[in-house]
Amino acid sequence: MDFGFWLFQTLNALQLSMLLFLLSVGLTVIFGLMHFVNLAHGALYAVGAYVAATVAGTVGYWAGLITAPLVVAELGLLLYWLLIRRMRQSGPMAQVLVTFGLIFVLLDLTRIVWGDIALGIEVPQALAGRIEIGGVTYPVYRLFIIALGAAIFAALALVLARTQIGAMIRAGVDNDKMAACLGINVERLFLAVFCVGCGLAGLAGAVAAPILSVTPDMGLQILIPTLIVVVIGGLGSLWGAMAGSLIFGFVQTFGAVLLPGLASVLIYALLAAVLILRPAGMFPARG
Amino acid sequence: MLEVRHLDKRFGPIHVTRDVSLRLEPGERRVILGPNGAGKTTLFNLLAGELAPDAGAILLGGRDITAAPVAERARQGLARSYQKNTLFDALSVAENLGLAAAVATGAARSILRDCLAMPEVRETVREVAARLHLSPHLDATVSAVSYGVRRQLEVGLALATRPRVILLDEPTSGIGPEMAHGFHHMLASLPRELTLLIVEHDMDLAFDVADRITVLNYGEVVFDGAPEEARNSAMLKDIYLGSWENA
Amino acid sequence: MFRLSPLRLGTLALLLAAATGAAFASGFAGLEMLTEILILAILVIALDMVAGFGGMVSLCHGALMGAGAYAFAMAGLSLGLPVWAAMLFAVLFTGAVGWIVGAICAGSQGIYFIMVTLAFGQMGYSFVFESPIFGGDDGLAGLARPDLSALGIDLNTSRAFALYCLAALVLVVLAAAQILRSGLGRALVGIRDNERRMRALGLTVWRTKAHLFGLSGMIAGVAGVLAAQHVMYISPGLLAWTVSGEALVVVILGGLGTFVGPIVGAVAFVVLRHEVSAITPYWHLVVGLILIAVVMSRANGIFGFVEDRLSRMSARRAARAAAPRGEPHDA
Amino acid sequence: MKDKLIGVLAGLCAGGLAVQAAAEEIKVGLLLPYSGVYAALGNDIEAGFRLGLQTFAPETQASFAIVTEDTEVKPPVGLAKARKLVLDDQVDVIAGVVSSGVLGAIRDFVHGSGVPLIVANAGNDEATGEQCSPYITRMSFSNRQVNRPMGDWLHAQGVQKVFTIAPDYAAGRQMIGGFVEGFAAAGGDVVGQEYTPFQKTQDFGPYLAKAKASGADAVYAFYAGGEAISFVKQYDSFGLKAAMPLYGAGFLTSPLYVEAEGPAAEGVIAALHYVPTIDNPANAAFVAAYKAETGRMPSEYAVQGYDAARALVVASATGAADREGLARALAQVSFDGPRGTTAIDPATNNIVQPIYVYETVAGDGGLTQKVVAELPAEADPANGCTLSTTN
Repeated sequence: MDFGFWLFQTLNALQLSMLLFLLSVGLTVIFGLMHFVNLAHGALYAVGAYVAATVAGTVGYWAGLITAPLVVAELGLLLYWLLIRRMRQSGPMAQVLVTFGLIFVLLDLTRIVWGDIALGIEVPQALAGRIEIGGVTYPVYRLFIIALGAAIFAALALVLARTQIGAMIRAGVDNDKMAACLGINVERLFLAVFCVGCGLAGLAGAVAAPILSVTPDMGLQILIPTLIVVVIGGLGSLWGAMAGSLIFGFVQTFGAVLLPGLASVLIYALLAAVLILRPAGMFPARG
Repeated sequence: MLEVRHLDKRFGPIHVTRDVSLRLEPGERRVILGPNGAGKTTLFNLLAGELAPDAGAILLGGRDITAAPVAERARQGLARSYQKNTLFDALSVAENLGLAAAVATGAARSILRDCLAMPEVRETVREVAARLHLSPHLDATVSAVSYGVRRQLEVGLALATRPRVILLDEPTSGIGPEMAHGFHHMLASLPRELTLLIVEHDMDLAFDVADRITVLNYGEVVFDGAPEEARNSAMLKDIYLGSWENA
Repeated sequence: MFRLSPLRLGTLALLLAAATGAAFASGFAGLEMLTEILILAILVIALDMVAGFGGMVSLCHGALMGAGAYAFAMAGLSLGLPVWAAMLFAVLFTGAVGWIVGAICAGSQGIYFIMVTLAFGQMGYSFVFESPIFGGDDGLAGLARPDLSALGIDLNTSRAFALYCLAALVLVVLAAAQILRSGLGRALVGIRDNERRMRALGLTVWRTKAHLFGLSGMIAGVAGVLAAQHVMYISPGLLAWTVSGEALVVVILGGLGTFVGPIVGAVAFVVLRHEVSAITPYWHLVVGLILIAVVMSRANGIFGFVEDRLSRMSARRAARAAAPRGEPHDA
Repeated sequence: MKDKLIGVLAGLCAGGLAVQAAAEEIKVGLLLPYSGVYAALGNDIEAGFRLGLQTFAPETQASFAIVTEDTEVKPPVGLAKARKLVLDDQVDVIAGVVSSGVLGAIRDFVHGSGVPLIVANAGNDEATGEQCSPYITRMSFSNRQVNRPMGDWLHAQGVQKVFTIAPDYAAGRQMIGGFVEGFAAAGGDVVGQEYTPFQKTQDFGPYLAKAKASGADAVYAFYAGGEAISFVKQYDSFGLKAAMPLYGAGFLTSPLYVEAEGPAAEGVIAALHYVPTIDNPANAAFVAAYKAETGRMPSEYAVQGYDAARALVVASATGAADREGLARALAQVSFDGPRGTTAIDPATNNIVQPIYVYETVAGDGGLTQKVVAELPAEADPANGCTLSTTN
């Protein structure tokens, strides 16, 4: 187990982290702004993967990669108008339950539409194959995931820090009543953030589809890791989502290599420790 | 009975409590005056343990309680009321008082007996209700009674714990002057061994009960003396007339 | 504050009569369904105690039930304890686990509490799933039901077992009523309503929460033991977070914090699932939609809705009779 | 329930029409997952089973009614449904059971109640080993059976050092155990083993890196369903296939989901008891009929259902119609089916069948299975099963 081996595993950890980041960032920003935890976020990821698989099978991979986030964002729009908007003032339990019900509904809808047999799509030609970095041959597609995650992170960080809408979101996360007083159309802001968050979940599904199998329960499988990332990082914070994703990715990957069998208990123990020592996560959105 | 030594508290750059020292004798009725933002409620939160001071000490009956948690201070006999009603809104008035009495007697830790049905708890509820004119409302849910009744109950909860020292945070805020005077009359009639520390916004009301008056401004004690002295103090008038510059 | 109103007592009596009747009148399928309802009812009473009366919305009660089931199994299979001792051990063990979880989570509020309990539940699930001594994904078989042949009862028949579960449910209802009516239970409702004030009155809030969570854990442990004895087989699926989620669904369906409601919810849920799954394999879809509809309706579940209507009716009647006081709205 | 109703109606009609024939009606409970991760397997087995009954029913006097129950792949649910089938529906025979967990859960009940169970998938070795029962007959495979001959064969191909990988649960360990037993007996060397968290592993990268670093000649793997798809694709994407060929238990590249794996599955060589390209007349007839019925190629799951139905027909043709008689007759079943000569070993009630080594290759209409070798049928050792002495 030489340097190449560890570099290889580091890339694996990064790839997993970035995939989780795409999922968790939407969840966490929605929470930070709206105090709404969407348990159906994983189900939206599954829908994204299915849409990508369907479109990729007929039109092509890139069309799928673009369509999936758009379709899931539309779905988010629909959910927002039907459910989320009315649940904003309800307690956390009501929100958890409605989105729990939504998991059931979306799970069975994907089964009805796409069936029970797992689907898969091919890595696009442009990203197929492997390249050599630091003496390691690594799949190009996985590097693409890492780059995409980093790019989305940079873009979101830039939007939050430099643009007017970013300032509005920051104000909203800080104090939504105050933001409303400042004349920000909070409702429209929520809608926009919710749809973007859902779209990112769809994007994550589309990105994951070529390396994983697309199955109805993939949303349930990814939900718990995503929640762990969000809680470790601190609900509502972009940097927290990134930090949580990296922690999860590295603990999971290196745990699997160094302490096989203990990897998942390890991550829960870490989560419990974080919750006890820093109940609001490592990078809480507000003081 | 209650002693505060050089208490200090900052919120970031804002210095909300500056070197405050107080000393209350047993049975003393002390009123704290001061304009909005003078740090009165912060001082109460420090005393009750809901905030931790940056420096200084708090002693209750000679015992240092600076580091004691809220519940521990309450068990030592330090009760408080809140400026904004902090009641059990879904419960009845009797249940509110009963809970307070039950917590104080330790009955609320029993797994075998209904604390609300215990004779000593019922006795306390009856007594406090009679003193605060709450008896007609005992069975009504808090959310259904008038603001004035709720204000009374706010103090009733503190009384029902049978404390040695009570911190009352603007007990008459939001109620009419007539009722407020009646309320102060009730305070004056409380058993003499009870020590009271009252935050009051209205200077005139303060003179109803105060043995001694302390004035806070910008987190600092700017006056400490007998009510008559306070009545004649030009500085107090300035503060209350809003001449903030010379404080 | 918790009170056994005439409506609640009446409903309980009705449910008891119905369950007894069903236990003697039903065939095999009916008895199996009845047993399922009874065990679920015990679990959701445990959950309603903390969630409805204490405001502690737990997403780890499925895991607590699973802990009870595994503790029972391990006590019998590995420690070789006789079945009654194993049952007692399992209930105490689950209580201890519940106490620890409650103590640790006591400081968390709202969504954080939900997340922390979810994390603990999943930790337990992973632990059981990945530890070879628990049989991993394949579970453990060969669990015993208690031997009541001395009383002339054969618990291996469905009817006797259903009645045995019914007896357990009655005991649990009595115990839960006693706990909620005790000082500890009153203090819990006080915490739910106003935690800050309870602290200011001198209550060590975390300890009350931990005690109640421990007691609730013991009841969940009873459900776990019965579930293990019912199927005579356990697998990690018992601890999955979706079980906790479903338990919460049942509580909401019946009426949070209404004591009787969750039992009604258990009946409704099991019957609904049974009927819908007989029509379509996509029963999750139907149950999900119903759940969303119930929560969105803002009524407090089936029983909460009935209770609310009746109390409004009696209030109107009282107003018409010009009586000075109406029935206070209670939780 | 719908199926049940139809079944009962069919039964009533049959009963009404055929009073004079006094034909025995055998009530079959199909215990399969219709929801959860194995729903697709349940559907394939049921389709195969119904086709089998339809095809072979003329060979017996008896008529059949089917009741279906969904196990949801949850052992407690499976047991509850098994009890319902036996005690409420009063079925004469149960067929199905996909997951070994469900089989483990219902085993004691089935054995105790004396209802014959035809296992149509679950392969845990104990079910026909130490946990065997005169009432449990397996028409699918056992984990060991599929893999052990492959160990021998692989060594004969010149592979000296292998790295094994499988999900961490009983079936995974038994599959790999069977292979290692054969491989080690032939003189091969296992240089590394990994067991990944079952149904929780989505990224196999960390494990594949270890496999690569192990210096093995080849990797031997067992995965099924969604995990198989992820594994095969990721194995290919890391470029391991060229340096270390991938072998495995045939579920890895099952026709049911090989299309989802795409080109990544090409060249993977695996052992299984059935592939649709087996060249014999019975299989040709089966494949044609199955395709006509469902529009899909049959999977190994479909053939297990098909053969389970056929075994039931063969058993009932002996005149057995009650539980006891059927159980006894099932243990004697033998026929030439799509998998070649298929028989029940009376010592364990497990199936004895040839094992096919096949390579997944690109064909005209997508990926297909090229049979590389047919390994002779080999009965599992009794392994603590005392059936032959008690019977």
